[in-house]
Amino acid sequence: MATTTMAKALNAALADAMADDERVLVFGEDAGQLGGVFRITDGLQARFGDTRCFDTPLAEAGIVGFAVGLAMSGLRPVVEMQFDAFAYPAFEQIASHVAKLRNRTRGALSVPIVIRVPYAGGIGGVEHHCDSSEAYYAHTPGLKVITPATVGDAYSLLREAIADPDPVVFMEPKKLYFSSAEASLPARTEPFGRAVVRRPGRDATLVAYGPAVPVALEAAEAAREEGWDLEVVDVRTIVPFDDATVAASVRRTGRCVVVQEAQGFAGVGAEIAARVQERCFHALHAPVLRVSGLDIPYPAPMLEHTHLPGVDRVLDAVARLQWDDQPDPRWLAEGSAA
Amino acid sequence: MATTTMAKALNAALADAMADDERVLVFGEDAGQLGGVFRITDGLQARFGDTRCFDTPLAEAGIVGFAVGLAMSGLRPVVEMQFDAFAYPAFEQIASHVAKLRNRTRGALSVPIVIRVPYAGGIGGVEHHCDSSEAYYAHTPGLKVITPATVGDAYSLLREAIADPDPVVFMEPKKLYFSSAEASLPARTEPFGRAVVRRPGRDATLVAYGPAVPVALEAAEAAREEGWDLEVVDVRTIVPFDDATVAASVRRTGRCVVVQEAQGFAGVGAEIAARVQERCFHALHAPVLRVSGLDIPYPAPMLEHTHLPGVDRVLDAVARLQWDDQPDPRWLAEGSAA
Amino acid sequence: MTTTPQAVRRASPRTRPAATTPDPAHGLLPAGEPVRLLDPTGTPLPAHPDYPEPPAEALSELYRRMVIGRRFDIQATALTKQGRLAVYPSSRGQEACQVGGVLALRDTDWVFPTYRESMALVSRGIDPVEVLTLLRGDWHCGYDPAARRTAPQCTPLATQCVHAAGLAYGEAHQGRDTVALAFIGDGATSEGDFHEGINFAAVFKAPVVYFVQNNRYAISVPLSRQTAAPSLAHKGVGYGVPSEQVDGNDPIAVLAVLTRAVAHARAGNGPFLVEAHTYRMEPHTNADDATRYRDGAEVDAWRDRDPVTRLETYLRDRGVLDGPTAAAVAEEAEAYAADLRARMNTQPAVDPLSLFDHVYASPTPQLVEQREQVRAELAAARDEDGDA
Amino acid sequence: MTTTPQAVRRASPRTRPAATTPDPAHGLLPAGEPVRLLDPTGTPLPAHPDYPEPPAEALSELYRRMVIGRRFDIQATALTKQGRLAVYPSSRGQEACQVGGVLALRDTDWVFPTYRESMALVSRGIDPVEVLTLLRGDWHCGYDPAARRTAPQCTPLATQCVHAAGLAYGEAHQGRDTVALAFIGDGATSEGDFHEGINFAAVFKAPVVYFVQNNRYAISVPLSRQTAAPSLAHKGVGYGVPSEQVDGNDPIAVLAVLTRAVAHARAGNGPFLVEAHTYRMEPHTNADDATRYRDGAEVDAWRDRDPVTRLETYLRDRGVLDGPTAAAVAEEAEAYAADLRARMNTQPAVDPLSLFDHVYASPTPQLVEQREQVRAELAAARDEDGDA
Ligand SMILES: Cc1ncc(C[n+]2csc(CCOP(=O)(O)OP(=O)(O)O)c2C)c(N)n1
Ligand SMILES: Cc1ncc(C[n+]2csc(CCOP(=O)(O)OP(=O)(O)O)c2C)c(N)n1
Ligand SMILES: [Mg+2]
Ligand SMILES: [Mg+2]
Repeated sequence: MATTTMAKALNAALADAMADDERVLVFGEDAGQLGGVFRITDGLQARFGDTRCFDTPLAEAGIVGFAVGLAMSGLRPVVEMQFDAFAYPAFEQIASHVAKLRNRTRGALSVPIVIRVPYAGGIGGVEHHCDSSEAYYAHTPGLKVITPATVGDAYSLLREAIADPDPVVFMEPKKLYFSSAEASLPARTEPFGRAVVRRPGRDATLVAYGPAVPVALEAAEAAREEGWDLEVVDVRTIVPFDDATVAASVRRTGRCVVVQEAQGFAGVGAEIAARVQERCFHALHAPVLRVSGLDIPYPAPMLEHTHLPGVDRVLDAVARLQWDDQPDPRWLAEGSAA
Repeated sequence: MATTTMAKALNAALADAMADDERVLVFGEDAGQLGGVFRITDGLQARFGDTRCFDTPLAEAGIVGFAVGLAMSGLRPVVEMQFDAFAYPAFEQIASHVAKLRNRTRGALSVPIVIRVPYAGGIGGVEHHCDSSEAYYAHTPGLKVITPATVGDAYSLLREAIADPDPVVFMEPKKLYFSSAEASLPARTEPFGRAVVRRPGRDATLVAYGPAVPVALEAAEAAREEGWDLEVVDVRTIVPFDDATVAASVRRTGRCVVVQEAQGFAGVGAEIAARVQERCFHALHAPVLRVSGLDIPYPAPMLEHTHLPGVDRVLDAVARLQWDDQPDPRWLAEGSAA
Repeated sequence: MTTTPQAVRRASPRTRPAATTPDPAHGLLPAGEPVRLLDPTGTPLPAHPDYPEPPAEALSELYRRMVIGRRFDIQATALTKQGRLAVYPSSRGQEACQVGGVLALRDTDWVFPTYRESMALVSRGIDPVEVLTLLRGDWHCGYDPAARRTAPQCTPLATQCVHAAGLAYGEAHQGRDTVALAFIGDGATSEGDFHEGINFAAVFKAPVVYFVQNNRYAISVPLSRQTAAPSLAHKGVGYGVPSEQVDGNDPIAVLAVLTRAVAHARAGNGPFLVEAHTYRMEPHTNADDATRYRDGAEVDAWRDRDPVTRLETYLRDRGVLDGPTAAAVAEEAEAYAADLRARMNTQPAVDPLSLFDHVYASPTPQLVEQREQVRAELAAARDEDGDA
Repeated sequence: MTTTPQAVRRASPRTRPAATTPDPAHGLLPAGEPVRLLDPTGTPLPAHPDYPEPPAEALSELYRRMVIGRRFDIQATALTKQGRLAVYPSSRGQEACQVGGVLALRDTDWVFPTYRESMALVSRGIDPVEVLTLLRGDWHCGYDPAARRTAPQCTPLATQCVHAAGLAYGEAHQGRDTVALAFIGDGATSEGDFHEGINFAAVFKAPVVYFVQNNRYAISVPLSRQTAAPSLAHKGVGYGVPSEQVDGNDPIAVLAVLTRAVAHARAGNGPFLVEAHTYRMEPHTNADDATRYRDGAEVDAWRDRDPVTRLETYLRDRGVLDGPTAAAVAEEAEAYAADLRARMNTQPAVDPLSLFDHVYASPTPQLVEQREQVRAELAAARDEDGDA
């Protein structure tokens, strides 16, 4: 097995999809000759020509809406948003058309579009370049929302996204683009809709996705010293969500911490926490806790490490999971407990 | 006390704010001479002139961005988005500027803008006219997100929103616009950041906001027949959220159902459920359950009653709160309980 | 890639270019006046140098469809008053545009309509009951867009402009000579998506005709609050797109201008922008009160330019239309309306469980769960009804 | 409100209007060629009928600030290589625009810059350390926008165009004669917000100058993928906004055209659109590899039109600039750079707890809770450091 990076795996997935299916078109700002600012589309224009991989005007609603039209003509567009916050101009096209066209037409039109969004921070990026925007899409029925955390998943999930009959918002954790791993491509990993236990453990479950997965794994490693054996579940596909795998893990361990990089309020982690306690209430020894980014606009590079949930913040949460079966005093702080 | 409607209360709040502070400008599509498609701005142009209440070109990013500029010049713009889904074109202006300007400039610039969004359904509206979009805003740090459910709150919260130093997304449940109630205006109700117990009860807490509040109240009334005494908490201000009031209620009752009209996945109700179980774990006899709209695009008028969470769906959830202290079998269905 | 700096390439260093430099906007600006082939009363104007009159058969067909279209519109308005439709945006007064627009196309072309285009869609041959599905409220889009090559009627303003660009480019990319016609209102040209859509079409030379029906209002917002431009057609040059204004109540001119615009696009020259000056005679929708923002005199002035009467007068004067033919068309229109009325008379049956069918190609586990919940609720409700 | 239908009012019924109808686009279209007062070598062209040369003192000041601006830019690039800045988008080659733009303004006017305008901001007198705060990464905007009447540098493309319209309208509404100058790049004109912003400004007659620096690339995307228009200035007419093209490497022409544009706006005539044809000599930012999309010959051709040399040659030829003055300016620029270097040499101290200060006017209970958590984390980390 060779060593490769997530960026290269994504590039290979695009190339292989284009080679296999001439209906696949790849485009966006700088996606053509430059190969994208992260080089994810590197070499595609040279190999497949500039009618299959090309630059567009700087207009994100335009890019997504153009993809809608292309899909209506029978093509399979894969578009690149340059950074998370720069997909916001396309929000109406995504929420009112991409997500709804199949539904509006009783299935007569489908919109097999992939919208690739490099997201989240940890790269020292300046403002507007590090937003975690997955919750906006996950809250929008009709979209599938996928986020790989490993090199193999990057390849496999992107291939699946392109082949999928539904629109997929494909969230790429940009801080993982250039971390390398052993992987042989083409890889086939678990399909859409399946979460994966990345590390088995008995004492508590860390549920994480995208950029938070390596943090959770590192925390699980560090937790050994404290005597905790933590299981780590990688969500992989936020929509559709894999309740079975997550609930099974939490029922086994009896404790759960959800880890996400995004600001916490009304995020995906809230959904996961709500689902887990709905489904595993009687198995839980403690409330489901959440570790997330702060509820602030993504900060400047010199302050991002304070914002980002790191190993310590995860371990702090694990420590609050009532190992001695004493309730955390803060749950009793206000009002009277029943 | 006279009988009035939420629409009239909102209109009065705008008029009074304009009379009190000449920096207040009101504008949007059809906001001028027509008085808005819901007549919320009725009469304002005639009374205050067309430089203080006016129509704009049809461009929502334009409307919100124009308001940003006006706020920079020292004015206090109140803008109307015609319907929920028609605010999506403004999403970038809202998420990247309105929400962040104070933060980006270390407080040197503030953006005291009110963005009024008539939202949610129940009015037989055709597609794109009934979205529940509050979660998008609630997930965006820097925005306050407010939603009145009573005539008095409509007046009082809107006045407070206009006076607030921060940007406020003011979500108006359009199905409540023309329901009337006794109210004497100008009303002053509880301030921003406070939830209110609309109906006291001992057995379980229904937490609801906006269009779901009347549903929760009706359900509480109907629950009496089943022998349940339900408390209803009206959230009122989604951001900032009133943990104290909600947690105190749930600690008293030991059971909680969150009711929202929006599609459920990663919505505000998920946040509330997650927060409540975090804070009240040891007081809970059952998991916090959620009742919401289905995870589908808002349906056509003839099907909306199936989508909308009604009294029956709320009562079904209440029934699942383990009154006999037997776990709901579905929580044990998959995997093994600890 | 250009290697010479444009600013340098363009001018010689020592002499100021004379005012006679070829105008780079040449061929892109619209004429200063809307194209018109008939005067407001239906009398023909002198032949237009650029726009020959369409053949007589086309004009007869235009007339026939306009009469049916108007009758349909009146019927739909009546159905709304009876509570059969949730809402109806009438296009009465805009018949020349609604019908002229689709008549300029082939069946293999695509139409991108707005909520206003119900008349255009029935004129394209789509079953009126299917057209009215959206407004009746039993589902969103009632026809099969792929089969009818007609996008769902678009409500989020101007968003269809971008779809049209993508569709047209996609068709060309696959070697088909499809043209896309995107309808849009005057107000919607202010939206960013109009700009992005026409620009994409121009940059990618996509065969799209953007057809602005400037009916002078966006609900209540008058044109003066929408633009300060000499005309909306003057936006074309800023995208390198040729454009034209036309009298939108002159059916012959509309058909002539659109025919040329479609030919331009089909020939591979990229998009074309047409602005038709017209007027909606009815309120924005039945829910609107137009007296709040426009006076009767204005409406009356436009009544005098009625496009149906105007075409009828002309065709009668030219001898293309005689009394019996006109009567036959009127009869056909009546029958059309009667059939529609009858078929709209029954409440459509909609299965609540179908809500879960088309969110994704196949429902997610979460939707399966929710479907079961709804199924149980419905069963419980039936039981209760049974008990009562 | 207009009560006569426009389409009818405009033409007489029986005669086809002659080709001599007054052109409605008159006064709105840009000249076919960019305005230029100096040839590429710095030799003056014959006097321009519309654009008189600015006074000599203004040109000396223009020169001085351009020299300092360039030196600043070189210094910032060097600081980036040393790791002192997270990223730096250079505007070398665009000095005429960066400096000419702000020189045309009064202190009471507002500037709406993009990420590219660091040079413009230092030219406006903002402390360079404050300007570089964003790019250094200790906070977002380092200067006080209200005090400096300069919006934070804007990254979301074209969004500032709308803010400028609002600000300018708001100032006028309050009786002040402020002009807003919005910088924007060629690529960003494709965004919907450019369209919406300039249209709002036009409809509300807001005193805004939209100043497009067309440097022919948007990162790697060439102008040909951005527009098919004869020029970006040709977009103005579609909004009813007068517009002009200018040679963006001719500092005198840039200042002359902008001076007139600002006067137009200040006089209450609404917005004005200027497109400057220029070139960025450096990559998009230090992170960019420009050799991937443009060749050396193209860059070299533009090097021959260096705006600083061009102005210097002209001023020396005219006797406005002599050797000692030029040396003094160079020295001032060196001192400016040295001071910047020294002050950027230390790592700024940023308090992590300040993260919670400016999310809202006062923190929400949730933020207070999170601040306590972070405070505890920091204390724990300090303890651990102490232990180690
Ligand atoms: C993005 C968006 N904003 C607002 C609306 C609400 N709306 C529906 S129709 C309309 C007026 C449109 O006017 P115009 O484009 O002139 O078309 P017309 O209705 O006159 O045919 C408005 C504001 C919408 N549908 N979409
Ligand atoms: C809405 C949005 N989309 C994409 C980007 C990413 N981006 C930053 S600069 C840039 C190129 C802009 O080109 P241009 O407008 O020509 O200005 P220039 O950089 O040449 O000065 C792009 C695509 C962004 N900042 N905002
Ligand atoms: Mg209109
Ligand atoms: Mg550029």
